Amino acid sequence: MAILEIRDVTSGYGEVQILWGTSLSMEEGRLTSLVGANGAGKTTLLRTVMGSIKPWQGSVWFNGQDISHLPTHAKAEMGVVLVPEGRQLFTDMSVEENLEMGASPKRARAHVARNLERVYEMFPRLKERRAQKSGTMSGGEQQMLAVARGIMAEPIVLMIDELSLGLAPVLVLDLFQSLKKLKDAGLTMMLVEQNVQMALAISDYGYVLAQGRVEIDGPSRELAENEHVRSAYLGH
Amino acid sequence: MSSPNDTQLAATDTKTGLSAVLAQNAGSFVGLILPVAIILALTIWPTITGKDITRESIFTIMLSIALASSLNILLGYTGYVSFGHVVFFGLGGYVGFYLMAVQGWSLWLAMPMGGLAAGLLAFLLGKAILRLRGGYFALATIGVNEAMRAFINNFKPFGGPVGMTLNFQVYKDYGGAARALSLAFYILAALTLLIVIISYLVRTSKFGLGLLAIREDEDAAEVMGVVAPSAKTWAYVLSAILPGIIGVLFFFKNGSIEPVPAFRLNFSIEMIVMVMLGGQGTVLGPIIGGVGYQSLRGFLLTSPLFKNIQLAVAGALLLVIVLFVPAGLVGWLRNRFPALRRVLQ
Amino acid sequence: GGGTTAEPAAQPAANDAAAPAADQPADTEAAAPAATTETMVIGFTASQTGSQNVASTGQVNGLNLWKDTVNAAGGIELPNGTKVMVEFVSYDDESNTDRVQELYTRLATEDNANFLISPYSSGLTAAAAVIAEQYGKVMITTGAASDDTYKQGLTMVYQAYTPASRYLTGAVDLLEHVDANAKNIAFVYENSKFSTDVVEAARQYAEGKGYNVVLAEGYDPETTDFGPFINKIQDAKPDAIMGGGHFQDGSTFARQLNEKNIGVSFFALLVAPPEPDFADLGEAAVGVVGPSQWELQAAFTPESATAAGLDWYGLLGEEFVQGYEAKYDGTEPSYHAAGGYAAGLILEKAIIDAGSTDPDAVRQALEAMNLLTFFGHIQFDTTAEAHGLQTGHSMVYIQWQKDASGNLVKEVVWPLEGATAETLYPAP
Amino acid sequence: MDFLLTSILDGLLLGFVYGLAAMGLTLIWGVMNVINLSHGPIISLGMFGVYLLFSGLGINPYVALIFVAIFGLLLGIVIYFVAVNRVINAPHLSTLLATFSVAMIITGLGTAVFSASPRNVDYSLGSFTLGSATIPINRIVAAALSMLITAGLYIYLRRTRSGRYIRAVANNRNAAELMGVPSVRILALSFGIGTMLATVAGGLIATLFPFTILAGGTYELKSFVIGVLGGLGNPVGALLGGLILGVLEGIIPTFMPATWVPVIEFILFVLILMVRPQGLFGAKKS
Amino acid sequence: MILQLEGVSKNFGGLRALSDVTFDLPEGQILGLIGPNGAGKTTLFNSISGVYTPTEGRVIFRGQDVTRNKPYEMAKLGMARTHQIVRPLNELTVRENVIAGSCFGREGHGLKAAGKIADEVLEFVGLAPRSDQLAGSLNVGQKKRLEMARALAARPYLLLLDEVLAGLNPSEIGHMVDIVRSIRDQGVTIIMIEHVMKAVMSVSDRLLVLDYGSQIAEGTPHDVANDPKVIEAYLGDPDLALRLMRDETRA
Ligand SMILES: Nc1ncnc2c1ncn2[C@@H]1O[C@H](COP(=O)(O)OP(=O)(O)OP(=O)(O)O)[C@@H](O)[C@H]1O
Ligand SMILES: Nc1ncnc2c1ncn2[C@@H]1O[C@H](COP(=O)(O)OP(=O)(O)OP(=O)(O)O)[C@@H](O)[C@H]1O
Ligand SMILES: [Mg+2]
Ligand SMILES: [Mg+2]
Repeated sequence: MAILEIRDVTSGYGEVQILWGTSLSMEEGRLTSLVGANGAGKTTLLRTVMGSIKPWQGSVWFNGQDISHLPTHAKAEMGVVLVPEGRQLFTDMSVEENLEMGASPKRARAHVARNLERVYEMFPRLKERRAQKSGTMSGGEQQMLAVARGIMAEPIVLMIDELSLGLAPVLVLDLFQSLKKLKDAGLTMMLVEQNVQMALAISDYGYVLAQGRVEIDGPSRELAENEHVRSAYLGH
Repeated sequence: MSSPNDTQLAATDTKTGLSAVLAQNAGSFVGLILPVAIILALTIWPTITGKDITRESIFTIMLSIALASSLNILLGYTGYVSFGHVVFFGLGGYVGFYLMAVQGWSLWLAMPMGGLAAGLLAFLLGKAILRLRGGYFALATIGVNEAMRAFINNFKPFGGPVGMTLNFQVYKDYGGAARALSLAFYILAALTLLIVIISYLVRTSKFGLGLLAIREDEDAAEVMGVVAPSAKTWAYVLSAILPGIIGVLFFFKNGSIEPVPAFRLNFSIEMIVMVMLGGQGTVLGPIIGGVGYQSLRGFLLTSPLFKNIQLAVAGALLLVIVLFVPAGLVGWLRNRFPALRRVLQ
Repeated sequence: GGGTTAEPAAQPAANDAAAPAADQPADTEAAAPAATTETMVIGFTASQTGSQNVASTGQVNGLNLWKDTVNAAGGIELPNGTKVMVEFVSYDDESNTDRVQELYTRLATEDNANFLISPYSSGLTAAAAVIAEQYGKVMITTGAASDDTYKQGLTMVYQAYTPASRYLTGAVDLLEHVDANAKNIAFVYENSKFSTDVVEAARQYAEGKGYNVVLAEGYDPETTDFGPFINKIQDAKPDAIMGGGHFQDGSTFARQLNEKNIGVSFFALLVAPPEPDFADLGEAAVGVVGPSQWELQAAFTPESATAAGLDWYGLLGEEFVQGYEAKYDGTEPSYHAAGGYAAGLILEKAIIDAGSTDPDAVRQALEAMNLLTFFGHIQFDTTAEAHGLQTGHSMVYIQWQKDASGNLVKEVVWPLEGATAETLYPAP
Repeated sequence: MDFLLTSILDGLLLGFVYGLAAMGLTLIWGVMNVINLSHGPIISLGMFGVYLLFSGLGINPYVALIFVAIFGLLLGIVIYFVAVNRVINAPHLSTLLATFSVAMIITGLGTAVFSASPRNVDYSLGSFTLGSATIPINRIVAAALSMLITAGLYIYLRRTRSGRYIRAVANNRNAAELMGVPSVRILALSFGIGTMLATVAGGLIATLFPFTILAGGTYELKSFVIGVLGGLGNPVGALLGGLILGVLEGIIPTFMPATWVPVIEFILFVLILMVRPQGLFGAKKS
Repeated sequence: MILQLEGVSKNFGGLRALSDVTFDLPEGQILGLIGPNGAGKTTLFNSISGVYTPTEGRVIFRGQDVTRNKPYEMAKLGMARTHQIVRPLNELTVRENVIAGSCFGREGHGLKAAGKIADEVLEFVGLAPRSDQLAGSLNVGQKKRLEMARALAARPYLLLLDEVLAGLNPSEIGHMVDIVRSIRDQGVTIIMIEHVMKAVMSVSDRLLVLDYGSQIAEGTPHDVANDPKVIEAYLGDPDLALRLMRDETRA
C-alpha cells in the first residue's frame, strides 16, 4: 500500500515553476530513492511535500488522507519527517538539545531516552560532543546530527535530502547499514542521494527526476541497469 | 542574525541592480535622475508657491531626507543599525553653535567644524564599537548618545543643562531673520543634494560593493578580501559628517540649543523608520521615506480632524504601510514595475 | 504680513478649517453685535503630547477661559466701539523643537494669527521667538521663564511670568526671616534649563547673604528614585533644601524625602507645591514651601492697585477661580492656568490701550504697561539688553500646613504683606 | 561608610526592578530577534493597569499584578498577530518599524486618555530601619517578586519543552516547523510572555514610584543597556545586568555629582561591550 | 614552496582540533586533504586563511610569515577559498557576488574590469544563465559553484577548495574535476578537501590524511589509498560493504 503519495504536483518559487506535474508514491516499509541532476527539483519536491512551499496544483496523500494543505508542523506531528537539505540545525543549541528538538512530535516524546541511545550508537561522535554547540561542529558532524535528529522523531515516513553529503566514506557505509536496520524495523524511507550507484544499491524502488518531471521509475535494480540512467547519472 | 537558510525561501528581489547598472549604463547616471529631480523640485517649490510655510514644511522634510540618506550609508549599505545616530547631529550642532554663539564665528565656518567634530567622533567610535555585531552595536550607539548627552549636560563651556542661545542680532549679519531662515533652507537643500549624490556614488562604487558584502556576511566578505574594519569605519564617518553639518544649521535657525533636543533618541529612531519605510539600501528609499513620513506627520499634526490623536493615527497608518509594504516603498515599486528598475535605484 | 485687522469676520472664518471650532460655544456666534466686529486670531502651540503636557494643559485651559469670557461679552471693546472677537489656532508641538518653527510659521502666515502666545518651555519659546520676530508678531510668553531668552535682542516678545532668576530668592529671604541661625543650604534641582537658571540665581543670592552651599546637585528630568540624593543630603546635614524642577520630580522628591525621614527644617521646591494635586502627597506635603506665580489667597484688588499707584484691569481672583471651576468640572486652577488667563488679559488690555489690533500700536501699549491684575503686577523691561523681561510681577511663597481639623491647606507665607499664616518652622 | 552601605542597598533593591523591566525586552530580542520598541509604552500600560485597578476598584496592587500579567500576555499575543506576524520573516528590521508604530499608537492613545500627568499608587507597606538606612517594604517585595519571576522564567526557558521550542524557533524557524513545532503559536507565545514581563515590571514600578504614560521610556532605555550587560535573551543575565546598573546608580553619586552617573554608566557600558562584545553574561553567538 | 606549515595546532577550549601539522606545498600542485569527519580539515583551512589564528606553529605563504594575518590580508596576498557550508551574499546577485570576489581579491580590480572577469568565470563554472538571480535563491549545488566562482575571480595563487564536489552526481563530478584540473593548469596551486574518493584520487598530485587533528599519512594517492591506517580510519572496505548490502536487500 502506498503510504505517501504525490499526485500531479506543480510548484515553484515566486513566479518560477520548478515542478511540472510530478507524481510518485512510496510503499510502506520500503526504501525509495529519488535521483536526478543538480537543480532537477528534488529538494523542491520534498519541500512541497512538507509544505515549506505550498503546492500550486496537485495533492499529497498520507495514509489515505489528503495532507496537501496542512501546515508543516502538523505533518511532522503525523510522522512525515524530513531531514532537510543544508541540514538546518539549531546552531545555537547543543547537540543534545537538537536531538531533543527532533523528538518534538507527541509520538516521539515517550521514547526519547531509548532513541537517544540508538542514535548515539549509530554516531558515537555525537555522544562525545553532546554538549557542543551544533553550529561549531564540522560539516560531516553536522550531517550526522541532522540525520540523527530526524530519527529522533520516530517517523513513519523519513525523507532524507542528500544523505551522504560531506560524510567520510567509512561513515557512509555504516550509515547505509544503519538505515537498512531501520527499514527492517518497518520504517518507510525516501532517500535523495547523489551517489546514485549506492542509492540504487540499497533501495527497493527508484525515481529519476529531470527538470521537474519524473523521467523514469522502476525497481532499483532495473534502474541501475538502465542504459540511460547509467550514462546520465552514473558517469559511465 | 538570521541564518542564511531562513531567507532562502522568502528571498524576493528587493535590492539587486548594481550589476545591472554596471552592465547597462556604466558611466551614465540613470538611477540618479529621480533622486536629484525630487530634491530639486522640493527646493524650488517654495519659490513657486511663494509661501513661507511651504519653505518651513519642506525644511523639515529635507532635514529628514538628508539625515536618513546619511544613515542609510551605514544602515542600508553596511547593515549596521545605529540607534544613536542623532549623536552626530547633536554634537555637530553643539560645536558649531558654540563657535557661533560664544566665539562669534560665522555660520560658514561653523558648519564645517560641526561636520568635522561629528566625523572625528565617528572615526574614534568606529575604531571602538564597530567590532560589535547586530544588536550589540545598535545598543552601543544608544550608549554613546546617552553618554554624550549626559556629558554635555555637565559641560560648562557648552552651558550645561541650560544650553546656549544665539543673540538675535546675529541674524542681522545674514540680512535679518527672514533672510537667515531662507538662507538656511537653501543651504540645507544644497547639502541634501550633496548627500544624495554621495549616496549614489557610494552605492555604485567598489567601496559600496564592499559595504554590501559586509552587510550580507561580514566574515565571508573578509575572506573575499574586503577590509571590513576600515570600510565600516569610513562608512560610519561618511554617514556622520553631514548630520554634524546639518546640526549646526538646524540650531542656528532654531536660535538656541539644549542637550535634550540635541540628543533626542526618538529622533534617531525616526531616522531609521524613514530609511526602512522608503527602502533601505537604495538611494531613493530615504528620500521617499523622508517625504512620506514627515508629510504624514505634518498633515496629521495640523489636521483639525486628527490633531488631538495625531500620534496614534500616524502610528496606525505607519503600521499599515509596514505590514503591506515590508520591503519599503522602493522595493515594492521595483517588484511591481520591473521595467522601472533602472530608474528606481 | 501684519494683522489684517480691517477685514470683516468672514476672513478668519475662511481658515476655520484649522481652528478648534469645537471649543467655541455656539451662542457666541449668535451674539454677533450690531456695531463693527472684527475677529482676531491668536496662535500658539501646546504640548498635547510629550513631557510638558500637564503644565501646558493648565495654561491652555486658562487661555480658553479667557477667550470664552471675552467672546461671551461680545468681544473686546475698543474705545472706538469696535468689538474684537477672539479665535484660537493651536497645534501640538509634542514638547520638542523639531517642528516649532514650522508650526509658528504656519500660524503667522497661513492662519494669519494677529498675535502669538509662546509654547510652554523656554527652549521651545526661543525657537518660536525667531519666527515671531521675523513676521513682526507680538508674542506673550507664559511658562518660558528663563531670563536668558529675553537677553538675546528680541523686540516682539513679552513675558507674563516672574523670570527664573527671582523664583527662589524669596525662599532665601524667608529662611533668613524664620531662622537667623540657619547657615547651610543644599540645592538639589532638576537638570533643565529652567531649574538650573533658577538655582544659579538663588545660589548667588544666598551666598551673597553669607549662606554656605553644602550641596549642589542636579538630577535628570526623568528621575524617579531620589535615594542617592537623599543619602547625600543626609550626609551633608543642611539646614534647608531648595530646588526641584517640575511637578512629577518635585512631588516624588518630597514623597521620598518623607519616607526616608531624614529630618530637615526647611524644604522649598519649584513648581510642584503650588499645584493643587500636591496635596495628594498627604503627610509628605506638610511643611513644603513653594514659589508660586499666583495664589488666590494673595489677593490683588482694585484697592491694592490704588494703594500702589497702579491701574487695575480685569476680573478678581475669586471670579477667575469660579469661572474656571465652572468650565472645567470643578478642577481647581493652578498658577499655570492663571498664567494662561493672564496672558490673554495682558493682550486684551494692550489692545484696548492701543485702540486697535495693529501690532505696532499694541507693542507700544505693552511697552508702556504698568498694571495690576488678579495675577499681580505686570510691567516689562524696555531696555535693549533685556527687552520684554517681566519686571513688575513677583512670586509669592506658599507652604502646605494642617488646619485645626487636620486637613491640608495651602497658606501664603511670604512676602509678609500677603501672608495668610505663620511659617511652619522647623517643618515636621 | 554608612552612607556607602545605604547607597549600595538602595541601588541593589532598585536593580531588581530594573532587571525585571529589561527581561521582556531582552527575551523578545534575544529569542525572536525583534527589537520591541513598544516595550516602554507597554511598561507604562502595566503601571496604569495597577493604578486603575487599585484606585478605581480598590484592588490590592499585588493582586492587581495578576490581572495585569494576564492582560499583558493577551496584549502581547494580539500585538504579535496584528503587527509582527506578517513581517517577522520580512527583510531585516521590518519588525522594528512595526513595533515602533505600535509604540506610537499606545503612546498617542494613552496620552489622549490619561494625559501626561503623573499618577501614583498610594499603597505603602511601611518601612523598616536597618542601621542608618530606612528601607521601604514595597521595595523589598518588588525585589523578591523580581527574583521569583526570573527564576521562573529561567526554568521555563531551559527546562520545559515550550521553553526549548521558543529558543528553537528563534534559532531556525524553518527547522522547528520541520520538527513539528507550530512556530506561529510559539512566536506569539514568546511575544506574549515578553509583553507580560513588561506589564508586570510596570505594575511593580507603579508601587514604588510615581509615573506618567511616558514613564516607560526611561525603563526601555535602561533595558537596552541591561540587555547588553546581561546578554540578550538571558533572564538571569538581565537580572544581573539590572543589579549592576542599580548598584552603579547607587554608588557613583557618593563619589561625584549625580549628573555624572549617566556619563560613567554609559561609558562603562561601551567599554564592557568592547571587551566582551556579547555582553557580560551572554554566550558567544555564532 | 608556495605554502609551508610548521607545527600548526589549534585548540577549541579543551579540544585539540589540529595538532602539530607540518607540510610544504610546492607551487602548481593539487594537494588532496582527506580524513574522517571532524578530523580538522576545515579547521586547517581556517588556520591557513586567517579566519583562525593557530594556537601554535607558523604558516608561511610565499616566503612570508602570515600566521597572524587577517583573512582580508590573505586574500590580498593571493589566497582564495570556498566554504564547506556555503556563504553566499544572499541579497546580491550571482554576478555581484563574483564581482566582489574579483574586486577585493589579489588583483583588486575596478568594477568594470571585475565585471568582465566575473562573466568569464561564471561561464567557466556554468552559472552564466543565473547571473542576475539573487544568490540566495540558488540551490545548494549552485551555491557551491558560486563559492568556486567567487574564489576564482580573485585570481589567487593558492586556492583552497572545501568539498566543492559534495552534492554533485557522478557525471557532474566529472565535469567539476575537469574544471579543477584546468585551474591547476593555469598555474594555480590547489588544496582540496574532499570525501568523494574516486575524484580526489584521480585529481590530486599528493594526498594528506588527517585524523583527530594529526597527520596520519602523506604521499601519492596510490600509496595513501593502500595505507592500512587510512583504510581503517577513513575508507573502510567499499567493495565488501556494497556487496553485503546488495545481498541483504535482495533477501
Ligand atoms: N529559494 C529558492 N528560490 C528560488 N529558486 C530556487 C530556490 N531554491 C531552489 N531554487 C531553484 O529551483 C530549482 C530546483 O532546485 P532544487 O533545489 O529543487 O534541485 P535539486 O534537484 O534538489 O538539486 P540539487 O541536487 O542541487 O540539490 C533550481 O533551479 C534552483 O535554482
Ligand atoms: N569553533 C569551534 N568550537 C569548538 N569546536 C570546534 C569548532 N570548530 C570546529 N570544532 C571541532 O573541531 C573538529 C574539527 O572540525 P573541522 O571542521 O576542521 O572538521 P573537518 O575535518 O572539516 O570535518 P568534515 O569532514 O566533517 O567537514 C570537529 O570535531 C569540530 O566539532
Ligand atoms: Mg537538493
Ligand atoms: Mg570540513
